[in-house]
Amino acid sequence: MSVASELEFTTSEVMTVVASRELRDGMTCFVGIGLPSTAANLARLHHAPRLVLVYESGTIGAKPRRLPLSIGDGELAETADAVVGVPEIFNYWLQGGHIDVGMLGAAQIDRLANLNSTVIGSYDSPRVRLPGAGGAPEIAGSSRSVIVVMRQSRRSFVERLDFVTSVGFGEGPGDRARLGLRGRGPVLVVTDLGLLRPDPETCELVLTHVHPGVSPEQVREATGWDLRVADDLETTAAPTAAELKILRSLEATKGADG
Amino acid sequence: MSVASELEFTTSEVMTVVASRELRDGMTCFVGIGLPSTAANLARLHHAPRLVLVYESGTIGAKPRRLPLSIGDGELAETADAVVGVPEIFNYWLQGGHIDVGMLGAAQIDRLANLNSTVIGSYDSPRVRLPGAGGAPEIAGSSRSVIVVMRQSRRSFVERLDFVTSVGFGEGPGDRARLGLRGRGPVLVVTDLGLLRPDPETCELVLTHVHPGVSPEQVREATGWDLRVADDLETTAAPTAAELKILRSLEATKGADG
Amino acid sequence: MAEILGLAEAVAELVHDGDCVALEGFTHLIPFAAGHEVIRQARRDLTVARLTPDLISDQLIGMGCVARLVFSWGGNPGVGSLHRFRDAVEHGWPAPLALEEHSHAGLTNRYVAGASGLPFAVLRAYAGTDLARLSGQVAEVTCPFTGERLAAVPALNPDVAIVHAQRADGEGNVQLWGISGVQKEAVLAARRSLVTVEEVVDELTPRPGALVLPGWAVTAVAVAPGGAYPSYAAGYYDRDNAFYQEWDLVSKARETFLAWMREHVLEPSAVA
Amino acid sequence: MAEILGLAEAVAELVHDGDCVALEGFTHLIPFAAGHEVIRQARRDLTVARLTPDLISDQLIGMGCVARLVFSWGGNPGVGSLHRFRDAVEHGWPAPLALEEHSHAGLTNRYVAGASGLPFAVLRAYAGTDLARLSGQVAEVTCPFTGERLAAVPALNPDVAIVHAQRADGEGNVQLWGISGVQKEAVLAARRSLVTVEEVVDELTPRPGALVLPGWAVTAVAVAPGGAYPSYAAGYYDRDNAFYQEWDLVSKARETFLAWMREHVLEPSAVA
Repeated sequence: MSVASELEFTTSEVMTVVASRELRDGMTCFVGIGLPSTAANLARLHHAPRLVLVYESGTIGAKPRRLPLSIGDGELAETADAVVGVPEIFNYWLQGGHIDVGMLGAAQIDRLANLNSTVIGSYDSPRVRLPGAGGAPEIAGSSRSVIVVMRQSRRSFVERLDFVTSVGFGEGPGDRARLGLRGRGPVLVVTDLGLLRPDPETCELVLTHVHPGVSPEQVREATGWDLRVADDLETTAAPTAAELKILRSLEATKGADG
Repeated sequence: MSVASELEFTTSEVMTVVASRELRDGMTCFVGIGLPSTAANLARLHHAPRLVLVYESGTIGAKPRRLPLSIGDGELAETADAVVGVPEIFNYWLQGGHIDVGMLGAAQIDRLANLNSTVIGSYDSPRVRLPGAGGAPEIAGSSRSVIVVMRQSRRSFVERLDFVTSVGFGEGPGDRARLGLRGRGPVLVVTDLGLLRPDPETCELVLTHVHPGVSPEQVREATGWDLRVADDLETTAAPTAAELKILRSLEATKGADG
Repeated sequence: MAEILGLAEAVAELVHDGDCVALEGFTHLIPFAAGHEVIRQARRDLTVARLTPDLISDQLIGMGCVARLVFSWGGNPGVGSLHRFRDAVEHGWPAPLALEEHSHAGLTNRYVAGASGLPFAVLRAYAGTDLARLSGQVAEVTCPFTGERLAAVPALNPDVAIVHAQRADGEGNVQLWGISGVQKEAVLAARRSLVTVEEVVDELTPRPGALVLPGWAVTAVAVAPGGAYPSYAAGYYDRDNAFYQEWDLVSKARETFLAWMREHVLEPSAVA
Repeated sequence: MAEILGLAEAVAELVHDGDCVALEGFTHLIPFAAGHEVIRQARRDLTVARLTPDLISDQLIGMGCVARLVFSWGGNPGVGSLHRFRDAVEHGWPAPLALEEHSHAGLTNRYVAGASGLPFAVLRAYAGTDLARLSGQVAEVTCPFTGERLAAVPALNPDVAIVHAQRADGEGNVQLWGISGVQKEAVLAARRSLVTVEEVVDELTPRPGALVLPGWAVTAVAVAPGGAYPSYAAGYYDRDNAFYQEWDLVSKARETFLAWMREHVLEPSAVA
């Protein structure tokens, strides 16, 4: 296997690979479409063959041979252990507490890992109307843990969300319990620049890792608040040749017909 | 076809036949086991080929070729249009308002057609512990109309129930609405002696028909309250040869293996 | 027993101006043919309910049929924005669009309550989000046993539900398999229902994963082969992913959108 | 992934004295073999939850395993009374039996709430009946939108759920078809679950009407061929209706009951 740092990879690839490493064998993962789905399938093919992929379309244990374009591609139903209705997937499987990790993206995140995927600007006359909540609020609420994956910039990592679609840590420690949210919330934010984790005491996101070649100043620069950097800041292991090979062959199948 | 009155039949047969006549083609009928199931299948085979039989086991549109012994015989599932779970049958199909008529039996009935199928005697130290509610309370509450079928005696037609398992007209006019029960309640009580229907104003059960050879005095004698008799008391048409023939061949199949 | 009608006739009979119309199908079995017929018949002032308003909703909105959208995720799945939806929300074109916005779980449970004959449903949701504050559509209830506070959403009982399924028999019994979304709930919650199907067959042979909606619980069935295209009908045809990507371009500008609708929906005979 | 265990081992590991044990199976797929193993292991002080306590419950009660019964209909379906159940309630033999009594809809929705991670469920039920007054198990809630008053029942989350199914694969994925009752809800609501199956197969080929419980949502699977007898397992064997009728005689007197249990359950090797 080549030494990782000698390989070339895109920022999207490093995000996907790093996110996939957090998914361990035997976990149940509630998968959104796009990068989370790619990361989950990479994990399944690379190091977690028994990772259970649950899509909100009702497919439980999907093992797609090609990357789906939507969360409801036929490929997911055909390869799933079980296909259930949408009421069941949300009520029994997610709210019922059977999901280990939910992966979410968003348009904006704040320092307490709350997420906005609804509007940029005011709700009543938005500058950008985004798709909206989908399954995110309950994935954020009821999964045992949450991983957020999104590109980092001052526009997306903001001091104050334009709209709170999904709760990370609310207004701070104790808020999740007060709100009746049963999962422990975001444990990790994966960006194109590095990794952020909540401080165990304040819940504030702290930069714990930078990706190879990225400086902490660059990350602070791309953050809309005064980002804390961990004392023992580390560098993420770059994608390996094996990870990139699987990822690229997966990407090549995206949305392809059977 | 023979003249009905020339035929011999049992009290059980006349109850079943008369009950079956109330079930009309295209209706949806929530069927309990025993006599209601026999009556519903007789109706289906005699005059209502599109009568929809719904059993609480989750079989919708069952068309059994032999009489089931339980509400969950394999025969019911094999011949049904759809088999659904018990939560769905009660929540979507019964509570959701899709049942035209529910047929119920009971150990006791009072003059307002409330039913007891729980205990004889006191609840805490009963003389007879009966099976209990099953689906009856919600069948009584949510079916558009209810037909009660039971043998008539002073022990079963009582001034005061030992326990209210299912509501007919509660304590009188307006009570069903007050209690939030959406169906219109019992429209008919079929006994081995005759037919009783609720008075439109008082909701009290009134004897409207006697079976052939039964006198109104006999029925009053078999009733634990001062039973009102309709001014225009009629006699039910006796079972026809065709009805009896189908009924008897049905009964011969009861609980038989496939 | 469901009536088996022509699609135009069924829409004319069942869908009226001002109705609340649920169009369901979660990525799979989206009722495009029926939606196009609604557009051709120029229905106005509709409240459209749909978990995932996507291309069919974009088309209905852009053609001015929709006054209010009840939804939980409005995008072009895997591609990006819905441009006609955004244009209506951001610029009021062709008409202002009122929004009644939920999470998937919230809107799903509104249908479940509707199908269950209950006035509301209870779920763990909305707490701490701005979604709870958008409308009178979310309230709080307290568990009478534990004292816990939970979210309540009101039942949704559409005037009419429109869904697409693989097939029906002559009695209007409908068989549907694969990803089934909230279609059963939408049909059972609605006052009237229209199911379009790929075909009517003599007998519905049992199939793995299939659910059956009895004909007596459906108002009308209309045959519409290819009626879910460009989404898919498992066992009949695949999703046309290229179409979804192409729609991004077609729908970006009002003019190209209108031209496309004219050519492909309003005057379909012109394109065979 | 579910562990695949021997039946005796599975019951020893999963069912403890004092547990709340849901035994489900609505006429079909009743877990008799597992219930007999509970009797052989002489579990005591159990709370047994079961919509339709029938012969297996009669046996558990008569053998003194059960302190409390959570149920909605206790009879011998199509035959009559459950004599051991009645003897316990009417005469306290072999021990007093506490009852927690519901309607089917009420108890079903207690499982649904349990499976849904909610503390309670809402339904139209109980109003006007004496069932509402029996225990603290029914309360009233008011719809925050319409003001209507409805019944609430508390979630039921058993310590362990035991169900029987047709088959499983080597990963413990369970496939079950035919009348499915509340088995899925009981398993998902419970802290632990045991599924007995007719057989373990290499691959679960899809079947019409089958549901699959993923192995990771089940604690243990045990092979118990004929494990639902004298109830039935669709595709494997029919219900032994004669046995149900015969049970009426066997169970009427304490002595004949005990003799039968000794011969057929406690010392099963004696009868091959």
